[in-house]
Parts: sequence; structure tokens; C-alpha cells
Amino acid sequence: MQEPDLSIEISSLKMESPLMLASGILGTSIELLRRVFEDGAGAVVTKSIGYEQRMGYDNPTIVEVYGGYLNAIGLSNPGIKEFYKELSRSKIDDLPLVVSLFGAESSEFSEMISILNELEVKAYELNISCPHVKGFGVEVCQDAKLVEDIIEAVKKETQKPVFVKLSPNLTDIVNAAKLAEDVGADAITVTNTFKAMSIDIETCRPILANKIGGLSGPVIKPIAVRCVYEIYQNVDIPIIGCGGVVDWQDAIEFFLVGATAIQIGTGIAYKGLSVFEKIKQGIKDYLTLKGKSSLRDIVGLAHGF
Amino acid sequence: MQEPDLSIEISSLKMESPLMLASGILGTSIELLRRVFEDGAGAVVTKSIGYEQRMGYDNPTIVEVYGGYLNAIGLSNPGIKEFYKELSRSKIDDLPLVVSLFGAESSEFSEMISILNELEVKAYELNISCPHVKGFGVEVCQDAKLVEDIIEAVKKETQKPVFVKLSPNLTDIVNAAKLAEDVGADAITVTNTFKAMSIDIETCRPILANKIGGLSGPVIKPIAVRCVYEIYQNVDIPIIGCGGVVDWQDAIEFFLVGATAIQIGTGIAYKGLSVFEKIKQGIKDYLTLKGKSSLRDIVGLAHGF
Amino acid sequence: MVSDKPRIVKVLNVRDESKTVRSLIFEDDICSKARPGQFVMVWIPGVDEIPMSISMTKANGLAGFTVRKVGEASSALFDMEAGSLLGVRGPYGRHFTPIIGDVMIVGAGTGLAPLMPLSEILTQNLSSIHMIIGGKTIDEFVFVDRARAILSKTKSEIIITTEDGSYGTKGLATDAMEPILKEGHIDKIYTCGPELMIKKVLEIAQVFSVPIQASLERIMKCGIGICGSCCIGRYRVCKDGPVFDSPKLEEIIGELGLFKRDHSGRATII
Amino acid sequence: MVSDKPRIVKVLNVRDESKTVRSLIFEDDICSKARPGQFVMVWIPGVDEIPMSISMTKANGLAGFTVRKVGEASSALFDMEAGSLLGVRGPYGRHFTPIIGDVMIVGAGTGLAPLMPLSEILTQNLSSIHMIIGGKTIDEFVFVDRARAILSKTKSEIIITTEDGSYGTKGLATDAMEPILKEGHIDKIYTCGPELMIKKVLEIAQVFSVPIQASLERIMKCGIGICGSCCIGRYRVCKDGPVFDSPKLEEIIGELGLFKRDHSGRATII
Ligand SMILES: Cc1cc2nc3c(=O)[nH]c(=O)nc-3n(C[C@H](O)[C@H](O)[C@H](O)COP(=O)(O)OP(=O)(O)OC[C@H]3O[C@@H](n4cnc5c(N)ncnc54)[C@H](O)[C@@H]3O)c2cc1C
Ligand SMILES: Cc1cc2nc3c(=O)[nH]c(=O)nc-3n(C[C@H](O)[C@H](O)[C@H](O)COP(=O)(O)OP(=O)(O)OC[C@H]3O[C@@H](n4cnc5c(N)ncnc54)[C@H](O)[C@@H]3O)c2cc1C
Ligand SMILES: Cc1cc2nc3c(=O)[nH]c(=O)nc-3n(C[C@H](O)[C@H](O)[C@H](O)COP(=O)(O)O)c2cc1C
Ligand SMILES: Cc1cc2nc3c(=O)[nH]c(=O)nc-3n(C[C@H](O)[C@H](O)[C@H](O)COP(=O)(O)O)c2cc1C
Ligand code: FES
Ligand code: FES
Repeated sequence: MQEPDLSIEISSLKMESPLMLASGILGTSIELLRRVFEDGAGAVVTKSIGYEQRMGYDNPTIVEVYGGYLNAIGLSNPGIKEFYKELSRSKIDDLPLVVSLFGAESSEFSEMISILNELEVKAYELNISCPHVKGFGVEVCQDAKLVEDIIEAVKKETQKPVFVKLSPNLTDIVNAAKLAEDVGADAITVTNTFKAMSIDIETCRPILANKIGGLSGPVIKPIAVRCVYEIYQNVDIPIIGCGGVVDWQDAIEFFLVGATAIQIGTGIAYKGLSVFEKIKQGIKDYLTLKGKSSLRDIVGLAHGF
Repeated sequence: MQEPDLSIEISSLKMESPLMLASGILGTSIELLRRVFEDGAGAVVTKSIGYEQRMGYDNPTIVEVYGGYLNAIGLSNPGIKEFYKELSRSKIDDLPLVVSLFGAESSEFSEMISILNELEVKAYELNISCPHVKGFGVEVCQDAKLVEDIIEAVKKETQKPVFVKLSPNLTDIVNAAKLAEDVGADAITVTNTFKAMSIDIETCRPILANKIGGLSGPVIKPIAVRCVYEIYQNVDIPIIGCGGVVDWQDAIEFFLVGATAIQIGTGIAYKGLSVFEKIKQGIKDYLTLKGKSSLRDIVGLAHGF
Repeated sequence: MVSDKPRIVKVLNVRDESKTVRSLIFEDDICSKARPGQFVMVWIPGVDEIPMSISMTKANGLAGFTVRKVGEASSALFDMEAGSLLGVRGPYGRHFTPIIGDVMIVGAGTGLAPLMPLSEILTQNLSSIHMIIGGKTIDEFVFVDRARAILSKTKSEIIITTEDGSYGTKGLATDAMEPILKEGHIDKIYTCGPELMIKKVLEIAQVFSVPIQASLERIMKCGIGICGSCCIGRYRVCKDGPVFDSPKLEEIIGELGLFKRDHSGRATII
Repeated sequence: MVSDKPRIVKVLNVRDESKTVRSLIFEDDICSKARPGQFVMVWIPGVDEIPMSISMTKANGLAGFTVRKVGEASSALFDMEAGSLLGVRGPYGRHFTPIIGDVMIVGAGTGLAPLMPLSEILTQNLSSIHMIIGGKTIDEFVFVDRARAILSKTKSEIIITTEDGSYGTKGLATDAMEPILKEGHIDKIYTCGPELMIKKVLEIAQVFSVPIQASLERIMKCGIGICGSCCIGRYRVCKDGPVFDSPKLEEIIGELGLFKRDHSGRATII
């Protein structure tokens, strides 16, 4: 039998593998992004970039909890102009590169895109859902009018696919997804991290310098899977599942509930960069066992019941 | 040194220990509730009772996931009149019994309370946050006017303490807590479970008969701790922390962020009914080590930083 | 620790035990190590999840349960063929504790399911078994041949009773207890079957001061001792049972054979 | 697996190494098993969390690091007394791989911290060490006595260099390399210290075709290879380093000693 086909397309973004590097994970330098691509990612998303440089929060910015990690990096980034230089340092036309952007208003987004437009960026992901930075994250996600403005502004500025990354810290993530689709998003990425906290009981203090951070890793998978499931029943654009994928079994769960692609972040903390190749192999074996010739054949199957 | 004092009061409810049995866990029969009390719980909360009998969802109603459990019991309950009989079967005046109630409108709540009023129930907990039953859960929590009506109606019907149990499936749990306080709630219980899902990749279907269920256990602890932390900074009434307490260390985290008491549910699946005594001992040892004579001395300490 | 998530297993073999009873055999290492009296939660995808006693364990990783066609879920199981997929989680609960000595076993219908692996261990221990199998009529007997084979290994006896006299002695299984107990050599009684039978067994055992172990049934949802749906008195059948000793059975005698709870938790007459 | 949550440890002992450098010793079984070159993320509650090389490990569960007072976090560590509480997570990263043979060690300042436990293992392995310790002036030397004690166990030598000639030979540490390398018996070079020195060591080693291992520093946030803040070329100092072999060092020569990234990820001149 032939090897099952794992290639997918999200709008004009073509990927050999449905496994993407999630934003904020190693996405600081173009060399690291390329390395992750070479290690088996179908596409790589940069760290979220804002208009101005941000140093982010003080350390500790990360702490492990049972079954996951909390982070409060604080959207540290060199600012869009510096990041433009970063991307210009080498040829990137062969790299399935997605640039993640954050901002507080639509004009910031369109300015950032106009700066990057001449580069061979393959798609944009709008991070309107960072849980621990005031003004840039969940607040944006919550404000329907703002979300609309941002997406419309971005779509006006670029022909490239635009993914909208949503927050699970919303009562109604389905509505947010529908809204994004309505105003032209090409795909929905779900989910970002959950607002959470870890206290050190010896010193009686929050461990993260920012006190509150975002929860990622295996612990959030059942919630992320549910988000994808619900959104799949309500929107037609592709869904990129994200949250707690560590093993191929996790990935399959996401495909079955309707994800077209998957992003991996914290999985790298558990399995290293080989996580992409390992999961890819697991998916292939699974498809072979199930007699499927293409990954597309299993997307959304869990909705048949 | 004297043993540290673990007794607490929430309005008129006096408890020898700050560890309560969470609603829906073993709270079906008065004998089981008493047993849990005898096994070391400071108070016990019944399964959530509604006006009418409900059979709940079909099995599977529960499934384990990494670091927690998903359940979709579906608010099965014998109905308030039958439950009145259940509570009348034996003397309960010595039992720190909290009755959990759910309903879709305020009149249901007040009727239920009027039925129970003559019994020696010590407090009520209003479950307006079940994540997986349409019309009774998160929907209620989300509707500010309805929450207000329910709490007001209940407070009119009874002098006993009223706890309001909130859902973490809300964008802004702090607002919900503030609202509950404003209209007279005596305490806030946070949190209920998170809407989540588990897919069996062999059969490609959701495992729970109801497909979506509520996530509980260690996985939700960092989120629940964050909810308590945020609410503590915004309300003055006591907070009952709930979510993922399995060890005494978990309990201490909740106290440090401001919980006056703690509820334990899924912890029983991991540790059995001895979980109450074990955690109680752990808290005592911790207080002794820290030179504190009373549990009250550590409540909220994490806010000092 | 074993996860409480269903493990998907393939039915390898289906064995007819009677017109309405079948045994399903599957491969699962964990279940093959179940102790007699333990049960599994069996997930029939798209249908239901119900508790089933393990009726058979083999050293080579095989296990089985035995189902009587009753309602939707048990019928779906009954209709399964080799190759069908099931989920199992468990084994759960307290098991029978086999002794070395002279024992009595009283069973009826699929209540015999957990008593078969128990008998195997008892005869390996060289215990003598007085096994009483009761039924309404000749058609509904299961496991009689299997029991004979097991019991042939030690000085044991099988007594069959039917209410209509169509097979063995006419009468109730419990009627056959007294003559044996009077001889005074029974060290322990094991029983499983209809709850009224169990109650009667307990009462007779009390008269002769013989300790008993009985396996009970209640509605199960979680199977792991947290939901409370299987409660009987202050106990959870899934966790404190399903096998109970005399002292606990005496504690719950007020409910035994009298009332149980439905899926809503409402007490109903048995 | 060890959790990436800080373990709270108590400082047992503080040792002055120089006017601006101190070693903090604490009890932590996991750290006491660190390999030379590995580092820990040290949480100073209320201040910061910074990476520190393990400079000492003892069989009895003790470990230590050595800090130079530089900015806020290192000063807070420097000012800690016995009894203070710290959080540590790790040890993280790739360690030096000790060989058996004739080795050269080139270090300066607190760069010597990881080179001390390395030297201990090397001399246990009976390797000969040619240790070059460089500094600007006599005041800032640390670990010289400790190094002498360690090196006394095998046929080894210590060469001290200062830029102002106030101690040992006048010149740079790297100036002292060539005469020894020319003799042709050095099997491996280990180095840690200012990045420009490391770069120079690499270049000299290339000339003599001697393999080197160097420990690098970059801004660290996660310490576990996911945040990307410590990147140098295609590598993560925390996970692919901090100890790098010659081939990898050659790959990143374009960044080495030239630029690094600040907390925002922006590239800045070193
Ligand atoms: C510990 C234990 C071991 C059991 N072992 C066996 C066995 O080995 N073989 C066998 O045939 N049966 C066994 N049963 C009974 C079995 O679980 C089912 O109750 C029975 O098969 C009928 O189920 P049904 O859904 O097909 O029938 P239905 O008509 O749907 O239900 C009939 C009755 O079965 C009971 N029932 C239904 N669902 C459940 C449930 N989730 N948990 C418990 N009872 C339920 C209720 O009393 C119900 O009224 C056992 C039960 C328990 C508690
Ligand atoms: C693997 C590794 C091992 C190290 N081992 C030692 C050691 O054994 N002894 C020692 O004294 N120092 C060591 N350092 C350096 C140490 O982590 C600090 O950078 C240094 O102590 C100054 O920190 P500061 O915050 O006090 O100074 P600041 O004035 O706040 O910062 C000075 C400079 O330190 C660096 N720095 C600050 N924060 C970090 C951070 N989170 N991660 C990395 N660099 C940072 C930056 O370059 C910054 O510009 C090591 C660094 C790394 C990466
Ligand atoms: C250290 C860290 C940094 C992150 N930074 C970003 C970011 O800059 N932008 C963003 O959209 N998401 C960010 N995330 C969220 C991840 O992209 C991802 O949505 C989340 O971690 C859930 O996936 P996971 O469980 O696979 O990690 C970050 C996550 C982590 C752990
Ligand atoms: C099986 C099960 C049934 C539950 N039923 C109820 C219920 O009826 N009413 C309610 O308010 N919460 C119910 N809950 C939620 C718990 O009371 C608790 O809020 C939640 O499980 C988080 O706490 P834990 O992690 O300690 O279990 C239920 C939880 C479980 C696991
Ligand atoms: S079935 Fe849930 S407690 Fe027994
Ligand atoms: S510090 Fe985060 S990747 Fe190295």
C-alpha cells in the first residue's frame, strides 16, 4: 500500500504535514524556525510580534504544573521593524512561514502587515487571545467590534491567508469563531492558553513574576478538543487545533473532531523537537491501519455519531 | 504546641474542618453523606437537586483523561419532593449538610427551598454553572439578570447561608462573583467543571454518551486557583475553592489565594474517602511548621506580594 | 495505575450458554488478572456502558463475561459477534476471598458468572464445594457443565433446584441449604443472584452462624466510587462491593431485596 | 522525570570567593547529581530567576553555584545569607564530556564555575590538565586555590594571566595556549568565560585541530528549550547547550562574540 497522504492546504498555504509549530515556541529567530521546519513541522508560526518592542515580563516566566506548563512571557518581541530585519536576513521563500501578530487596534495590525508585505511570508495568524497581557489578549477577543475591525483591516492589507487565534477564556468561543469567519478569516486557530496560576506554598507567593499566566500542555487538551468540535459544527473555514498535543493519539483526536491542521507547543518540552516526526509517523501508521489513504478522510469523523 | 485550629465559619455554617464534599460526589443518599462527614469532611454538599426528577444522561457518563475526569452525569436527581423524603428518613440536625440546587428560573429555586425549609439543612449552594446541561448551567451563569433574580428569590425564602457556585466557562468570573455578592450571596464556590471532550480514536467517537462533559481533577487546579485569586481581590464574602484538590499541598494553594474552605470531588477517585483525613493532617502539619495557630492566618497570604 | 478510560478490545469468541445467555471472550491483560467477583464497565459504543462480572480469566491474557439478554444494552452485547469492538474499564471492586475448607456456593442465573472463577480457585485450594444452583425452570440454567468439570477436582457436589421441578430437586435454591448446613462442616458461603435469594441466604447463614460473601448489583455510572449512584446504605456497590461480607450485609439488611435506586437516584421497590 | 517547578531549598552556607563573587551551597539531591556544565534556573522570590552553572556537587546531596554581583538578581543572590530560601529547577542542558588524556582548560571569572567540577572528574580519570586562568587584574580571581588542590592529584599545571601583569604572566589567557598546543599532546580543550575569549579559544584550537567544548550564555526564560529566548544560530543554549562542541561552535561563529539577543529577542552587539 502507498503511504497515506498527510499534505493539507489551508487557503493558499500548502503543507506537507499537518503539524505546525505553535506561536511563541522557539519562534524568535529565523534559524530556529527553519530548524523546526527541517525537523518535520509542516509550517512554523513565529512568536507574536507587536508594533513596538516589548521586553516581556520578568522571570520566572514559566513554571511546570501537573500535566502542563504555565507561562507569562508577556509578548516579549523586538517590534515589527526589527522583526522585518530578522526575516530579511535570509531567503525564506521555501519556508512555510506564518507570522503571528498582536496589537490593540486594527491600525497596528495593518501597519505591521504593510511592513511585512513584500516578504515571502505565507500566512498571518492574529493573536487576539493572549491570556495574560492586558489590552492585547482576551480583551480584544471579547470585543466583537474590535475583532471585526482588525480582521477587516488585515484582509484589506493582504491577500495572504489570515488565521484568527481564539482564546478559550471566552464563554462562547463558537460565536467568536463565527464572527471571524463572517468577516473573512481563512482559518481559526484554537486554542491559546488558559488563565491560570501556581502558588509556591513554602514562600506563599505566586511563582510567576506576573502572578497569572497561561496554562498549556496535556491538561488543556480535552477543553481544546471540545472547542474544535463545537466550532466545526458552526463554521466552514478550516480549524487549526492547538492545545496539549504530545503524542500522535492526541493529534488524531483533534482531526476526528474536525481540525485540518494541528499546532504543537508545549509538546516540545516533553518530547523535544523529534515530536513532529514521531507524531507524523504515528498518524501514518494509524491511517494505514484504518485503511485510509489520506488524512483528509478522517477529519471530522467524530461528528458522525 | 497546641494543634492548629482548622475550624471555620461561613456565615452561620460552622465547620470543624475546612474540607467539604463537593456537589455531585456521593451526594445521592443521606447515609453516604453522613459517612463522608464521619470520614472527615467538615461539611457535605448534596448532589444538585432540581424541581423535577431527571434520569440524567446515558452511560458512559464518566471517563478518565490525563490528570482528570470528564463527567456528563446530566444532573440526574430524584426531584425535590423525593429528595425531601430522602432527607427526612433520619435525623440530620448534627450533620453540616449543604443542599445543592439547580433550576432554570428563580421560582423553581424558591419553591424547592420552601419545601426543604423545615428540615435542618445548614446551607444552600446554588449550582448555576453545570457545564453540560442546556438551560440549567452556564446559560444561567451568563445571564446577569437571571442570576440576580435567583439569588434574591432564594434569600427571600431562607435565612440560611446561600453559596453561589460559579462556572469557569465564563469570560469574566470576577464580574459574576461581584454580582452574586451584591445581591446577597453569603459565599462563592469556584469552580464547577470545564466543558471538555474525549474521543476514542479506535471507534472515532466521543466517549461520553452526551459527547461533551465537565472536566474535573488536578488538571483544572491552576485555573481554579487563579479564579479564587481574582475573586478574592474583588469580593468580601468568603470563597469556597474547588477544583483538583487531591493533596494537602493543593489545599494550601487555595487557602493562600484566599479560599476560606475547600471542596473535594474527584480527589476521592484518586485517594478514596481517606482523602479528607489525609489532607487535614497535612494542613495541620504545615501550619505547625509555619508556626501558625489557625488556618485563618494563612488565608489570602499570596496577595501580599 | 490503570486508567479509567475504556480500553478498546475485540471480541474473539462468543459462546452460547443458553438461549438468552452468552459469554464474550476478549483479549485484555488487565482483565485477565481480575479476581473473582470483580467487574468491568463494558462500553458498547453508541449504546450504553454497563457493569459485567468477569466470568472467566485465562493465563494467556484472555478474559470473558457472561451476559443475559435483558434490555437494550445487554441485548446489544448478546448480539455481538467475534470481531466486534467493545470498551472495557476496570476490573473494579472488591472480590470474593477464597478460603481453604468446606464451602457452600449458592447461585442462580448469571449470578453464577463470578462464582465460576471463584470455584476454580477454591478447587485449586483443594476446598470442597457444595454448590447449589437454582432456577425457575430447566431452560435457564447456565454453567452447569462447567461447574461439574471444576468441581470434579475435589470432593464436591452440585445440587440443582427448579421451582417447577423440571430439573433437579423441586424448590428454591435456598431450600437446599439447611440439610447441608446442619451437618456443621461449612466454613463459608458464597452467593450471587437475585437479591431476594441473597437475602434468604444471609438469613439462613445467620441461623447457622456461617460467614457469607455476597455479590450485589446496583445501577452504576462511574464504577469508581464517586458518583454515588450505586449506593446501598452507607456503601457503594462499585467500590465497597460488589462483594460484601456478613457484617456489612447485616448493616444494609433494611434495603437488601427491598429497594434500590433508579438512574435518577430515586428509591424504588425491588 | 524531574518537574520544572522550582524546588525550594535553603542556603546552607555562603562562601566568599572574591570581593564580588560568592558561592551558595544548598541541599538538593537532584542538583547534587548534576554533571559539570549543567546549570540551574535559580528563583530569587520577588526578584528574578536566572541561570547559574553548578560549581560544586557533593556525594551527600549538597550542591552549589557561584555568583558574581552584576545586576539586580545576581546582587540579590550575592547578599543572601545562610538560611535564605531559593527556588531551583534543573539541572538543565548538555554537560562537558570529560575524556581521559591530556586536556587544556581555559577560563576566566565565574566562567570557572562549571570548569571546577569538570576538573574534579578529569583528575579522577587521571587526565593531565593544563589550566589557564585569565583575568584583567589580580583582584578578580576566584577558585585558584581550589584549582590547585584539584590539579595536584595528577601531573597538571596552572597558568595565571592578567592583562595588567599584576598576577601571573602579563597578557590574555588565550596567549598562553599556543606554546602548550605546539607540543602537540593536547587532546581536548574546555572553555568558559567571556564570549570573545571563547571565540579566540575556538580559533586557536582550529589552527591546531584540537576539539573544544565551550559553555555559552544567553538570556534564558524557560530553560527547557521552548521559549526561544536563548537562541544562537539554530541552537538553543539551554537545551542544545550550554556546552557546545567545535562543529556547532563553527556553525554559529557568525554570532559568537558578536551579537546576542536582549529580553525582547532583539539582536544587540555584544
Ligand atoms: C456488579 C455488577 C455485575 C453484573 N454482572 C452481570 C453479569 O455478569 N451478567 C449480566 O447479564 N448482568 C450483569 N449485571 C447486570 C447488568 O449490568 C445490567 O444491569 C443488565 O445486563 C441489564 O441491562 P440492560 O441495560 O440491558 O437492561 P435495561 O432494560 O436497560 O435495564 C434493566 C435493569 O438493569 C439495570 N441496569 C441498567 N443499567 C445499569 C447500569 N449502568 N448499572 C447497573 N445496572 C443497570 C437496572 O436495574 C435496570 O432497571 C451486573 C450488574 C452489576 C452491578
Ligand atoms: C547557562 C548559564 C550559566 C550561567 N552561570 C553563571 C554563573 O555560574 N555565575 C554567574 O555569576 N553568572 C552566571 N550566568 C549569568 C547569570 O545568569 C546572569 O546573567 C548574571 O548573574 C547577571 O544577572 P543580573 O540579572 O544580576 O544582571 P542584570 O544587570 O539584570 O543583567 C545583566 C546581563 O545579564 C544577562 N541576564 C539577565 N537575565 C538573564 C537571564 N534570565 N538569563 C541569562 N542571562 C541573563 C543579560 O545579558 C543582561 O544584560 C550564567 C548564564 C547562563 C546562561
Ligand atoms: C512559552 C509559551 C509562549 C507562548 N507565546 C505565544 C505567543 O506569543 N503567541 C501566541 O499566539 N501564543 C503563544 N503561546 C500559546 C501557544 O501558541 C499555544 O496556543 C498554547 O501553548 C497551547 O498549545 P500547547 O499545549 O501545544 O502548548 C505560548 C505558549 C507557551 C507555552
Ligand atoms: C461525577 C461528578 C458529578 C458532579 N455533579 C455535580 C452536581 O451535581 N452539581 C454541582 O454543582 N457540581 C457537580 N460536579 C462538580 C464538582 O462539584 C466540582 O465542582 C468539580 O468536580 C471540580 O472539583 P474536583 O476537581 O475536586 O472534582 C460534579 C463532578 C463530578 C466529577
Ligand atoms: S457507580 Fe459511581 S459510586 Fe458506584
Ligand atoms: S531559555 Fe527558553 S529556549 Fe532556552
